[in-house]
Amino acid sequence: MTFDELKEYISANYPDDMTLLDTGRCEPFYEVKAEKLVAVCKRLRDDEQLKFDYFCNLGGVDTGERMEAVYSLASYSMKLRLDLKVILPHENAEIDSVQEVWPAANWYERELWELYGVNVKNHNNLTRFLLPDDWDQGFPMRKDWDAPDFIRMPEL
Amino acid sequence: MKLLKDIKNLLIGMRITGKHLGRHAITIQYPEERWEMPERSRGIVVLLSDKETGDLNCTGCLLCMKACPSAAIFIDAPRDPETKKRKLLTFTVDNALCCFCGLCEEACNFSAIKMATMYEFSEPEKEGFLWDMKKLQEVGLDVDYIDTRKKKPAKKVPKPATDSGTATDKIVPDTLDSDAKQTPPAPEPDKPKEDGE
Amino acid sequence: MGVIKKLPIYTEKLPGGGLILTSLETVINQAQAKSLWYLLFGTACCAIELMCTGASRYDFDRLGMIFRATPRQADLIIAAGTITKKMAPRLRRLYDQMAEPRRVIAMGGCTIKGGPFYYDSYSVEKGIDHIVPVDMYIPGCPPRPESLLEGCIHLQEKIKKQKLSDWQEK
Amino acid sequence: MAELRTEEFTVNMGPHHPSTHGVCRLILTLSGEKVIKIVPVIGYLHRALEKICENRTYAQCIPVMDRFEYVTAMSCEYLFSNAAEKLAEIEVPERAEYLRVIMLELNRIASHLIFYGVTAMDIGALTPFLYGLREREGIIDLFEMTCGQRLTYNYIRIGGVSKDIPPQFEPKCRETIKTIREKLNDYEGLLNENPIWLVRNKGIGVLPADLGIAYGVSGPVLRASGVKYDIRKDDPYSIYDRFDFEIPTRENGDCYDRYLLRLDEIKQSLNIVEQALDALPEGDIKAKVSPNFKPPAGEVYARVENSRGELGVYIQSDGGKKPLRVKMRGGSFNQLQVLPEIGTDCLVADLVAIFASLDIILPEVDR
Repeated sequence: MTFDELKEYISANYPDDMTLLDTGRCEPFYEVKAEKLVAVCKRLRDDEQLKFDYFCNLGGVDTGERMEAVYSLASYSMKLRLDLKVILPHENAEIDSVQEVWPAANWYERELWELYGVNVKNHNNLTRFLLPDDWDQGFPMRKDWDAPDFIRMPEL
Repeated sequence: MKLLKDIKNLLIGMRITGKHLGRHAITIQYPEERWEMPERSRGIVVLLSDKETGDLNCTGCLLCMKACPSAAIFIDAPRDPETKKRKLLTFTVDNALCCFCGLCEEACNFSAIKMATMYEFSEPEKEGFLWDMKKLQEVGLDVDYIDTRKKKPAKKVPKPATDSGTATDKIVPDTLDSDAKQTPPAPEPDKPKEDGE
Repeated sequence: MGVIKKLPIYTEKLPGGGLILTSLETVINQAQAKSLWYLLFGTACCAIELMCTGASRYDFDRLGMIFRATPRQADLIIAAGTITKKMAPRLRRLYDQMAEPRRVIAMGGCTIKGGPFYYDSYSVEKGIDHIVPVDMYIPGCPPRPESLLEGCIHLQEKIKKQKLSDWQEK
Repeated sequence: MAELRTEEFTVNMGPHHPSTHGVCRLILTLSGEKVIKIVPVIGYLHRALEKICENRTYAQCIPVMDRFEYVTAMSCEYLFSNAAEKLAEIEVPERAEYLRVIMLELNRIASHLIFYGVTAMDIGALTPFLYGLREREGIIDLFEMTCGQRLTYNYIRIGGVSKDIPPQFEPKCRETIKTIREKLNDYEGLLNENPIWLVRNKGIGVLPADLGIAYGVSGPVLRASGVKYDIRKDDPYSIYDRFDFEIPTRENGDCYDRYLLRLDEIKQSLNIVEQALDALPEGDIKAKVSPNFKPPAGEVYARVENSRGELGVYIQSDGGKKPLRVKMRGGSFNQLQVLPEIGTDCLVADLVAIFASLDIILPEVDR
């Protein structure tokens, strides 16, 4: 299945759940509403035509005004690639855990919580793991984050 | 049976070891014997001087400072308000911050900065890695390099008697102008903090 | 006998043998300098170069340096790689577990001042000298094996010059 | 006889432990010699590379990417360049692509040689370590000759490569390939049928294919469990579709299979390098990329197959000269996640073998 076929297939089968974003190059990026995320993911995984059983990546993005969570999926058997994007508010962002769909998402979601402060609901072990245990300086990957011993690169 | 098999395996292992028995060792006896460094090898950053006059090739155009990914180069070269030329006052490289990527060398248009093949610079004190212009020039004195900047003045300046000091000055403005377009006011970098503590 | 020739030694032949006299300081310093057993403490990129230095081409053993996996048998920590804020207390603890005389080599830019992670990094310790006292700094990112060897030889020279009276003051 | 009751106790393995390949900490709950629970604690090498990349220009990101996965730094450079090229839609010259493939494959071999040496050293054999690193030096010499550094190359750039190979590269490269081919027999002779090696590795740490898939494991670890998935074939990048090579797979998914699979991969990579050297065209090595490289706003997720599985990067650009967000993904991150699943109910000594055979490298996990 080529990407164009994938786009057609998704627009035919998932018309309400996923909206195509034009920002992705080469590969399609779709926006998914936060409340529908787990259901859509489950459908994508179990779809006989798609079989997105490979959870590649989850990255949080802080654009300054809003938070985004970008899920990169692939399929081992069908050789497909797809990216989903969930747009969240900047403060008090909450997202559902997709752990039950892909167990691999566990650590990626912990990281999302730890570095961006996005609360992941229904996560079995939302604890600190990248930063020191006694870290109390907030969520460092946010754009507006600052700390006394944090030295920014001088603007040259 | 198992014992025989084990002995056989041991012999296979010993055969491989035995093959190396009479061979010459590949170890380099470091302080006496040195690895011949390839020409492109990236060691410490040095400033190059003109082969004839002994002046620094650097014109203070700040390109290397902008290219450096770890901000290890600090240059103070304010623009003269009358002649619009830059005057190089300080050129400091912090070798503790340098990540030896070679981007400064590639950014330089004047054959002024180079990653020399030298690598032996251990120091008992942390402060020893902040190298000023004098030290950088001193280390770079015997570094061999291909001077790429003489081509332009040869076309522009017909006089063969021009010493290279003025020759470099002549090519400064046109390259600098293109640089200045991107950052209209002369960039006056805040001196970065010298120490992390 | 090459080593003995370099020592400040007084030798005299006596019937039935010989007598060698030298200062205690020289003997102790030589012993310390020539058997620096280092702790395998590699955290990042420099660890690969440390491994290369230990392997066949550069061969650390020539300097009397053998790797040890436990701090209790080591005389030297080669801090090879970035030390983050989370790792820093562990480095201190390892240092505390070593027996005197103990020494530290800071290998690579990260351990000197943070290296490429000095700016914009929220989790890298900017230099290990405020965690443990450092005897020798080796610049590079990562340093070549030769740089590391040179740093170790430099450290050996430093050890050979030390005075016993300095140790008492400590 | 009264039944002996053993008290469970907790042991801390790492963060400084020679067999954790860096700075991983495993909190083990033991019952006697048996591991009944593993909790990996990571973050001891969390250097905030992603934050650093956000404050560097695209060209300056490449030296930072070198430090992301330093054992195969070429892959990281390629990955980032590839992602940036996709964003800006840059066409890379033919010769540059061939040079990139040569470097990527040589680096894969170098990485597998490190695996060979270090794994054997963890299990207690020191000779393979010396052998593996000796042959690796030959490859490192090639890199140094080409780009000037031994580990952090900064060679593959956006739009091509930074320098052309020197004239003596090709003969030296062929010679190195020949040497490694010869020495591979030695490697296999030393370990493949070694009884100690077999006892320590065969049937240890079996990763079933469905578990691997659930945890998103990729690369040699997954292929050793029988899943034929390699991004070089299944989602071809660069010019990999032009070369004739096979994707080796194994069935059992234990430590021994993972080890054998990596040796097979070295052979395949050697073939690719040879084919690329034979077909190396003349021409430019770098597309025209302005020094103020500014890709249009957009986002891309690029991925390559490196020696530890899928290496991915997600770049979001807002049209400026610095990326808005760079998210790196390393294969080891998922491999370490699966370790508690396959490592429980084995002996502590076996855990060392499992950890080594997964070939986890910590900067990829912590970033």
